Amino acid sequence: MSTATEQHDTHGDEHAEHGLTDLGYIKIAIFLAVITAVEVVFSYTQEQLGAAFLPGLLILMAVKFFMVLLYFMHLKFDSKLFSLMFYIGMTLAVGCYAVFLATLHFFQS
Amino acid sequence: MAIIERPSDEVEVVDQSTPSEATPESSYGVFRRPVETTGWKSWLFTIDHKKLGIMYGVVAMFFFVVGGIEAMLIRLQLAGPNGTVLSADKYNQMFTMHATTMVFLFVMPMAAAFANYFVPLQIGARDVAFPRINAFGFWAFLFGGLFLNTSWFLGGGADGGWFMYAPNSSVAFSPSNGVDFWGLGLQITGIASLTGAINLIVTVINMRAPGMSLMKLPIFTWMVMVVQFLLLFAMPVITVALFMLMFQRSFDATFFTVEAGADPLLWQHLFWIFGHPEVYILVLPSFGIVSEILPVFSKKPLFGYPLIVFSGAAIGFVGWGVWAHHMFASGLGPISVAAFSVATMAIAIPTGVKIVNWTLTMWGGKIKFTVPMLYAVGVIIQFTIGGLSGVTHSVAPSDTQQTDTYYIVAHFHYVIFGGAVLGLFAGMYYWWPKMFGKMLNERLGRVNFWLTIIGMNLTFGPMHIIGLQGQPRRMYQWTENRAGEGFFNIGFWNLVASIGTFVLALGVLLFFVNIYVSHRKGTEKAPLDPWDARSLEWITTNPPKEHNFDRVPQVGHLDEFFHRKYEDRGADGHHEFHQVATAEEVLAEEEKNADGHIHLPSPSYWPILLAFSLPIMAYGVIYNLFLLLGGAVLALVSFYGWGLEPHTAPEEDYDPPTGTSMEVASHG
Amino acid sequence: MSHLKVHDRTMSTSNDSTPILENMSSRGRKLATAGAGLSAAALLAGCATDAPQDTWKPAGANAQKIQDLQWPVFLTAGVVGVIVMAFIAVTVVKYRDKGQPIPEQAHGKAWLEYLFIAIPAVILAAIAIPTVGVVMALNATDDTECVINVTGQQWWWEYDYEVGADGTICGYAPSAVEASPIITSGQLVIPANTKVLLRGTSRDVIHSYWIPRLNGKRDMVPGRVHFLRLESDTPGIYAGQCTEFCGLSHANMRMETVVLESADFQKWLDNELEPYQAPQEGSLAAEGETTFIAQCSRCHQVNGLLDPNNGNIVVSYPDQFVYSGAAPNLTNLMVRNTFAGATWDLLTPECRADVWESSPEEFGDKYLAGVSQDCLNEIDLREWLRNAPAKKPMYADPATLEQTDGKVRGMPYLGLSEDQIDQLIAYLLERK
Amino acid sequence: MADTAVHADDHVDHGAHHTSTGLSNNKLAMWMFLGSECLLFGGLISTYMLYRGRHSANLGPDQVWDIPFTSASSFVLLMSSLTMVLAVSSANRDDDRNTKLWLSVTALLGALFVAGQVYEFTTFYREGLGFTTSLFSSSFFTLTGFHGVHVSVGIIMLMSLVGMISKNKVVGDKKEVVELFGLYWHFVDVVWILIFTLVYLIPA
Repeated sequence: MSTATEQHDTHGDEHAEHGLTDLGYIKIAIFLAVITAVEVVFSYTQEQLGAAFLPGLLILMAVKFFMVLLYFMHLKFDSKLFSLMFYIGMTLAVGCYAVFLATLHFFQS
Repeated sequence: MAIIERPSDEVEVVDQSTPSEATPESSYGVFRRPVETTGWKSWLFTIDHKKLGIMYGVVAMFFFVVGGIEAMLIRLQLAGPNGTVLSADKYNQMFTMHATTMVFLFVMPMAAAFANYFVPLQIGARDVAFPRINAFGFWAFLFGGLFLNTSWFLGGGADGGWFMYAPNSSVAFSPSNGVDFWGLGLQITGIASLTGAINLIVTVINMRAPGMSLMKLPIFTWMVMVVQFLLLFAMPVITVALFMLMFQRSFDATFFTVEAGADPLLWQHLFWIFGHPEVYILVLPSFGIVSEILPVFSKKPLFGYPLIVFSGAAIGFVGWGVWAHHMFASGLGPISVAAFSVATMAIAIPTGVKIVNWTLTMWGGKIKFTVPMLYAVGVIIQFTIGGLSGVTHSVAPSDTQQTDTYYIVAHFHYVIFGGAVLGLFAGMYYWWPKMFGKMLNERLGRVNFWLTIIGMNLTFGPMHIIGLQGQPRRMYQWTENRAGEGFFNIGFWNLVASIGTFVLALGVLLFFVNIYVSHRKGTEKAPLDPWDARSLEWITTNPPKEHNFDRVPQVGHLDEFFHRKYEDRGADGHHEFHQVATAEEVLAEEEKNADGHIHLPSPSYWPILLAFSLPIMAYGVIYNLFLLLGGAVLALVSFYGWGLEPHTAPEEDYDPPTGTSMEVASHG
Repeated sequence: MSHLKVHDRTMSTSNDSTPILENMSSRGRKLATAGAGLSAAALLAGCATDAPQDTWKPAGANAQKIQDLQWPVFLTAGVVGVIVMAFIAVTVVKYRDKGQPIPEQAHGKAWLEYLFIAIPAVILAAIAIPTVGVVMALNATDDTECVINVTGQQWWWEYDYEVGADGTICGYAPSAVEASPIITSGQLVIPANTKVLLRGTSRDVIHSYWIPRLNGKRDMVPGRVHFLRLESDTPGIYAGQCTEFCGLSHANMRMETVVLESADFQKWLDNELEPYQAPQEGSLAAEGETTFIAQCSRCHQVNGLLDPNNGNIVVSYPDQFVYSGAAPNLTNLMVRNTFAGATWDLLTPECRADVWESSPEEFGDKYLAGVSQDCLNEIDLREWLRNAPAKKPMYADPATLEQTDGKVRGMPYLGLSEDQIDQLIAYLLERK
Repeated sequence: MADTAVHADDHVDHGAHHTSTGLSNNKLAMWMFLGSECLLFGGLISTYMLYRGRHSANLGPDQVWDIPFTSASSFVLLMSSLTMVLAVSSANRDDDRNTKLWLSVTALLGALFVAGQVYEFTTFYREGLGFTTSLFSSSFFTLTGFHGVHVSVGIIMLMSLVGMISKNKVVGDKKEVVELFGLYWHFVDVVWILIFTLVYLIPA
């Protein structure tokens, strides 16, 4: 994560469109692979982790999700309009389906 | 890239020397591209948004008649107690197909017709962003609609209601193929809606004439854009539900089988997460049309334009948070019910804003009551009634008395007929001269309007009473035992409603008569600017040329056309508007400065072929999986054909090679 | 708005114009209504009876809560509607094109726009607050005095009165025998002034239980249990109708809730639990019993029925023939006065009117008298026995039963002879 | 269905610079399509969530999952995102050779993932978990099946693109076409990131 941010910072705005260098992408991919590994470790240590298990796993998932979205898919460097299109859909999906599951008492069980 | 102008009389030759980028050399070397501009081929393979718009309109009107006949049969059945016009089975199919037809095959495509035709014109574009996808959308809609209606001849239509609640939609409870046709048909039209939505949003965002900022967009275009966003995000939800229905019915999955542990409310939620935005999908285009017409005939800009834009967007957004108000009686639990009840009330606020601002647009104006204006005012009044009755059942406990009764039928017909359909008719009268170069007869139009208004109020007004007196919906018969006596007698009002349907039908019939009368030989050509209009689509000929505008208009005002015709000569806060130019003069100015390089993409076989593969696959799901495979192969071929096809046909495809009247250019 | 004023229009029989109208047939009255102008119609409204499913005529605490909430909302909506219409009317008249100059091209006034956001917001907030309160009150289950199970299926309702832990049904102990569950259908009988809670579900598709004068509707969903409060202080029959579309014969799925005084409910309870009385030997009814066992008892239970040939208890097994797995229990059919999903009357029109329109004081006795030979509506019952699917559209054609493993979704055609029908009617007449 | 159509079409005024916002029509359309897909996969995931516990005793998620195997195939798909981004990067440098190479590797990794999924499905089937066995299995196969179809369509598209680049048959701006394919491919990967955690790692 930190690698990526540094990469971006060094770029400056005029180069924003270009995204990262190939090396930057490889670093991100390694980072993503490491998180995936941590996730898998999580799933085997559920008992030791206790209450931290579920939120931990969800945070790791979200980190991966946004890393791909922001860097691989260039959303961080691209027009805000693209972000808007995607995030409207994403927000509606998360919002509606969360309420939908809540009314069917999914979160109580 | 080289783009070749279709042969056109209007624009003179420019230079042929502009070099083009490297392009794939010909269509394929196998087929000649369809490049005709007249005759049936010019319609079948067209990618012109105006031709597609007209075809959307024609097909939508056809389905309007189909849905109307279904409605009349329903009302004939219910005119008296224990009606025997239809059997219970046929009646159930009739109301299911009536709703499905009117919603998916009339109101939505009719709005799409106007959106297709006028959005590019209103924003000063030469076509939509993806003309071939546009053509595909139309054909998918047409084939989907026809596919859906072939069920009548193949064992009967769907009989589960347009909401198709599980588990009543399962094979055990609905053994005919009707529900399969319904689900697959809606999938196909859903694909059409989704592609259309992406196309139109991109068009509005990216293809506006210079100077046209988002806050200078004509209001119709704004409302269309909101609707396309709703479609974009609502369609996938119903897609999920329809896929599950298909897996349930055709492949023995158990998504809605209670014995397997399924929850029937799953379907209801998915259906209404789609279904509620769908309501706004139906009415917002008409709101846009009304918001176009009122300023024109009041000679005033739309009152509170930014607020109307904002309220349209707010309706679109809040519309996602209220779906469960269709489910107040379905046992959601008190907390959900209370929350959705309050959210539903909130949506009345932006809706109220529209009504108030429409009225204030007329206030202080110089109102001319032409037929489109009559319809527009009709929308305000009828929709207000529908909106207020809507508020009465946003109150959840009250709704548990009203839901699934005729009160709800009355409510949503005031919204959808009074709001959406009257608005669409307003649009037809308003834009007819633009689309076809002939005026619709005003006098016949007035009779048409009044018969429609009287008919709709006779039909749907009594349903308020019938519903509050406790008559449920979707009953193929009612009995005198439950009819009561006196003023509120259910039988009397049912009869009135049935009579009203025929008045309404007569009104609609007059519309067709009007088309005939107006297009007889020898009727006058419509004036260039018959209404003294305000927006961009009028800065071109009637009907518009194939390339829409000779010069892409430069936009400086919200009501650009008005400001080119009128000038404020007042001073010191005093305003005095004087006409400084006629429409002809404005147009002449544009023509004089015509763009040298106008290019349009060529027609294509692939959209219609790809669309045609869809019903084949759908029949395959119902009857034979090999057919599914055949359809898939056709789809794949079409994809490759499409993907490899250059945007314009090579010169030698034009027949005869018209040489000089073609141009090669890149956009200036 | 005349609707608001006519709450007890049944009481206004002393009105001068009433006698004439009372003598007119219902058809005549309808024609008179149709012919009369609006003022005459309004006058008529004061003297006629509303439909039995009128949603604006509460007869119990729950429906009253809804009524108290909804009439101010309707009133407000009406007033707002009139103001808006008047405003539009004034606008279009005042600003018609009379040759006035082109108006100022003004785009609006901010304060006016905010005002018109604020006004509806305040009105809606005023509606929202009591709405939430009533939603909560109507979903309360902690004050229940009597729980009755209700199960919907295509196309009728079954009621199951459980015996509570204290050995009573809804607080009533049977006089002669030990309490055992009562299973009936069509008409739900409840004691007056009792907070009844229906605990409902469905055996096939979604149905909705709705007695407008007692409460709003509640869907009964297969695989889920939903609750609905019912309560009334006035004895009488309250009509209802299934309101969730439930397939072919949805229109023929009706129900009634019968409210009885405490003493009358006790009588009803005792009667329900009375042991089976076989028909007199050699009578037509006794032949009917044999026919019933041969033709009907596969699906329909009559409690305590013994097979005279072998003395065995006759137990129905509808799950083998009916898709939903149930058929109405006919033990005391003739106490109820409707049949086949409460769609047809067991009483002739005159006798029906006598029971349905009786005063609350007389109602209990008249209802409990059940159906007598003279009052039996033989026409509909015969048609039903002759060919049920022809009378009530049901999913009973063998050709279409493949998907349901040959099981019907309603009563099939039994091919009974006229003699058998005579016997069955004689037998059924004694089921009370 | 629409995805291929979207990428395959181009805009009348090809070239992003002529649009009102200066953004490419195709890219805007692709992002809208992906936004729309959020609601499709959201619906499928929610349905799975609702139904994941509804199965017979010994054929539930906790019994049939093979986490090490799925982790490996998830890793493969994740890496295909890297190769895809390298393809886009090469295309931006007008390096056709490397573009084709990375696109092919991406398609290969995708195919490996799909093969893994096919293997997983057949294993489940042999253990007795068919499509219609339980609500859990129906909703699981529907969700992962939809995802698998998306990956498969992506593979076909990638391979077609490689062919079209070789034969110089790409209609429109090559860089942009590769980028659009990339967006689609990454989105499919992003969906799998959600599925991997929500479906496989969190016990029912």
